[in-house]
Amino acid sequence: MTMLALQNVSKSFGALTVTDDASFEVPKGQALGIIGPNGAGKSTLFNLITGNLRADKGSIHFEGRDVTHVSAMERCLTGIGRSFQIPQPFEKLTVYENLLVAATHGRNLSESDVRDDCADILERTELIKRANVAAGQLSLLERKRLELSRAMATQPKLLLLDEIAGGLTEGECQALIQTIKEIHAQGVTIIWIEHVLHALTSVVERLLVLDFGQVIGIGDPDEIMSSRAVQEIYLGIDV
Amino acid sequence: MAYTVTTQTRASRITTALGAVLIVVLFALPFFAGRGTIQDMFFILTMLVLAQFWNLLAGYGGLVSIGQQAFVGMGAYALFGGVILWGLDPVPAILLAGAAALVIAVPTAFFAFRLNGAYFAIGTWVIAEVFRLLVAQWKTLGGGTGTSLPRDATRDMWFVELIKEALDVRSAAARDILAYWLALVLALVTIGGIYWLLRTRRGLALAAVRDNTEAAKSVGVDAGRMKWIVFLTSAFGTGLAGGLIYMQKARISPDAAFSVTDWTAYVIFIVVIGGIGTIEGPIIGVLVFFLLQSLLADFGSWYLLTLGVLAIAIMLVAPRGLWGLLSERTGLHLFPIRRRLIGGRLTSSEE
Amino acid sequence: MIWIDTVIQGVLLGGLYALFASGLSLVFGIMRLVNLAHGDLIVMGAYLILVLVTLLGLSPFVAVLIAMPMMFAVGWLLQKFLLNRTLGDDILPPLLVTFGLSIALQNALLEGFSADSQRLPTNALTTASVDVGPITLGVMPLLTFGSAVLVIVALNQLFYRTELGRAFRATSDDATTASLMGIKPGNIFATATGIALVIVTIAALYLGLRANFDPNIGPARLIYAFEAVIIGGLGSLWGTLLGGIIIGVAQTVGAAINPEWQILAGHVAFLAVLLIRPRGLFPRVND
Amino acid sequence: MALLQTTNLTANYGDFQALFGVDIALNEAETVAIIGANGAGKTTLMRSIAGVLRNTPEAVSFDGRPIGTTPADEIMAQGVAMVPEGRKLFPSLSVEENLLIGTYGRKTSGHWNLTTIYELFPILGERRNNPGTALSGGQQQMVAIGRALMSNPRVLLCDEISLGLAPVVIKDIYKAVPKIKEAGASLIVVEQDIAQAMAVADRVYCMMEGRVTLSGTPDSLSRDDIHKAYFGAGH
Repeated sequence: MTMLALQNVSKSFGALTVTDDASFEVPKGQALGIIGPNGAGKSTLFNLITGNLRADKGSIHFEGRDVTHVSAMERCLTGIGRSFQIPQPFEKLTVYENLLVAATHGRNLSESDVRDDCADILERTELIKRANVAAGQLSLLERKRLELSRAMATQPKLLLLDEIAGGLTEGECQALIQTIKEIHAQGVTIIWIEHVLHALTSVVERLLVLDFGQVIGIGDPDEIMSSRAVQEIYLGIDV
Repeated sequence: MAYTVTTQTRASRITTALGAVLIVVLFALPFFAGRGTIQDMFFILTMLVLAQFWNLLAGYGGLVSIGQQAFVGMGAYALFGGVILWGLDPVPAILLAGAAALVIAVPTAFFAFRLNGAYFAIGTWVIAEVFRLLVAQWKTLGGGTGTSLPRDATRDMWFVELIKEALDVRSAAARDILAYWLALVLALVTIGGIYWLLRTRRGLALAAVRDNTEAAKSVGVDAGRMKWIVFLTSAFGTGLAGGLIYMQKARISPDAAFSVTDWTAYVIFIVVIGGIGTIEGPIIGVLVFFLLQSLLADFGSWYLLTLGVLAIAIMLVAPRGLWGLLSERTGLHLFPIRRRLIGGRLTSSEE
Repeated sequence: MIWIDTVIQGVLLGGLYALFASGLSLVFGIMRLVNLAHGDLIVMGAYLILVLVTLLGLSPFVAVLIAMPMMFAVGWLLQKFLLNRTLGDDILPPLLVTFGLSIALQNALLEGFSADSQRLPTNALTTASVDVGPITLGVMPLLTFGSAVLVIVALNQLFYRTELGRAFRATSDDATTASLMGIKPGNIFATATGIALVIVTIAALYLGLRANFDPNIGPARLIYAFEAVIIGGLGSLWGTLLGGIIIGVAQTVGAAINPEWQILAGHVAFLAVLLIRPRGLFPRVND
Repeated sequence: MALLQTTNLTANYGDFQALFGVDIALNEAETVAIIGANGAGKTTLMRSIAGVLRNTPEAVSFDGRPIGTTPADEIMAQGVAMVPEGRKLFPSLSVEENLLIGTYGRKTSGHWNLTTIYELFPILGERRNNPGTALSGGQQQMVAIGRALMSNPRVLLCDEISLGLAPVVIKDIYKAVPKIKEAGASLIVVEQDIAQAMAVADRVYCMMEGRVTLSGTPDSLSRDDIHKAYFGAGH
């Protein structure tokens, strides 16, 4: 069953086309990685899927329903959860309250209904000891974990992760990969943008390459990584 | 072990206890205080209500309005209209004042929400001016020169006779005491209501929208609806306060009831000086404001000049206001809204 | 015929409102700052001219030339040492600081000049009128309108023909990148506010010549200016002139129907535009 | 004494440390490349040198003077110009105005002026009156380079000038680098595109996670070394 389908989606800012006729599908339960150089339009593609931006052309279907013109808030309620590339915690709220907002509003439940769920997520993402600390005081790793936790608190069917491993040490990165693997193992569909390639390839089943807003390739991670297009994009072209 | 959530702190338990004592003292005040004190307290309490609602709007909702005088004025005029035209008793007419403010808040929001940030601020001001000019056309209520509450309406007001007998005072003093008690109830309900709102999941959403609107939308918060809720709530409360203030004054004119200085500038200064975005801030602010007014009352415009300069200085030096400075140093919160998760794997951790 | 006369008077009145608004528009266009003390600064300008006229026995038209550099300095210092400190993502500090400034300024003027209304001395020229066909036009309104057009032409020249204008636009686009070009954004902002106050001084001249003024009339001028800016579209100077004209015509037409409706009609015109075109008539593309 | 150097340079965004004691040097008439993956701290390094981020006075020195706390506009006036990441053209300015604004803080006669910039990038001459943002990515990059050159800088900082450009366009842009060197500027070129950077540089620094992990001349570094310094061990 198809979880998410993009058909000929385009988005421009003035003269600059940042998403150019993108089409692809993500089956339910799959983890898809998205790679591409800086400025390739990866985050824009995410914003189009989550509804933080609206597509100029094309359509986006989620679980068979056309969500092209649905707001970010409603898409969250239908089961699309996201993390932001630059962590965007609610700084004055505590870690627990950050999750509470997501859990109560993202699922329309009362605080007491979701208390144990939130605590459970915080245990899994190893933030439980920091539950009562204001999010503004967290370290980078903790902020990344909070991004992940908050997205999880909406109980998404589709989880979008935007460069969640960037800027972490190798050990921190491994711990985070483990957490993401566990979430994936529970059947959550994942789309993950990442520059830390070994983190990405250790989780995803399929890889999509984006350049100039266009889908250059999509398929088996090993094949994609050894393709000439990716070699050129990542290691440069010979003059 | 299961998790539980609490918002209480030791300070808040002490506050609750002291607050209960304070409330009893305040209710009992007319039994031992003079008429001047009662009038001062009425002024402090009504300004506190206006300040709490502006703070809800700007400090929590991010909606910086300079048009709160629209709701004070409309509320006041609705009360006068209800009393003069329909023969209502002034006391229940206060509810009419709130309702009228709520009614005009809908078109106001419809226009003002089309403007962002600073333009929203002046937009609300323009709309308040429109209401002032429209009300000035209302000839049965005195047009531009205004009118007074009919003598028999104020004389026969609910509870006045009761208070006269119980406290053995003249009817003018009894009306002041009645107004004071109503203001006290309004202030307590306002503070309690706002505190309650902030502790619900809507209050949490409000804080989330204030911290980061985009992220809030992405976790399912309806940011647009939060704006409406906050705007309408604060219009309703401001209208009630407006009705009450003019019930006590018993005389109204469009220029006074829609005064930007009296009903918005003062209120903004109170909140900024005390500390925006907290319940404690306006309480501190209104006390400082009253103190300054008493000290500088004889110096005319120097008083407002000082207030303006003080507000500028606070905004630049201590943008979280006096209460912000204090709570930053001491970690003190009299009205804690922060939920703390306890139990489970947190049992061993320090409180 | 009377209606044509009314409309023309309204257009000319619009020139005055455009003068009130140009400074506001300039400052907003460059640094996204809405100065709530703008109206009070106009009134302050009028008092400054009055003081110069009284002390030095000058004609208001000469006094304004002395007042202009003084007001430039006031604007420059105000921006550099006070308002620059409030710029940022949070809209509260600039709003509250300029609102505090507005109240402080009003009351400082009250303290200095009392609440009595004042007027700049007029002479034969300023009370004269000319006949254009069947319509009689006051010299003063014509001068006002001409000055408004001149101010806008001059501002456009400054913006699009000079190095300073380039720096204004570049800083407005992206202050950090502008600093990589050797531009000091803080000084650019100070200069912009200085220029805005020069325009304010011109507006003050006509304010004081055409009608009485007192320390409390600033906020109403701010509102007219604000309405003109919003109607015209943020950042468009010609749009601001048109916005001023729309307010002016609405007011004179309103007043012709019922004198009490003058101000109200202007506000209603503003709300109508807001309803139909919330971004104004000539919105800037990249806002 | 190097023309420009950083000494134990650190940088933080809030509590996030982006640079950990970075030491790099640029000599007169030299071109230095700084390579590394996204998030390695390259752009932070450039912003620190250009004065957008403040440091301790001695963390950055230019021509023997400490400039670590000097504001960006004064550093530019001393002769350090930057081509910022993402081009950052001014949308309200035409192509020619974008170039002219490059001289605002430093008017030094030298090789570069409107005429020579239009010789370097002829397409800009043709489109001089267009808004800068109406150009293609490659042309915008040319404007950004031209804008920085207009002040005849002694040091030119180029931050990811190949970013988001097609290979053929990148080649075009890089053709200008030797001419810029010839006209007398020293360059620091920040690149993700290793091949490009190696081709023009006299020396290379590789950065990872806020630290310099490798440096040397292009010939002395094997592709394997770079691969390791770039992605970290283990991949």
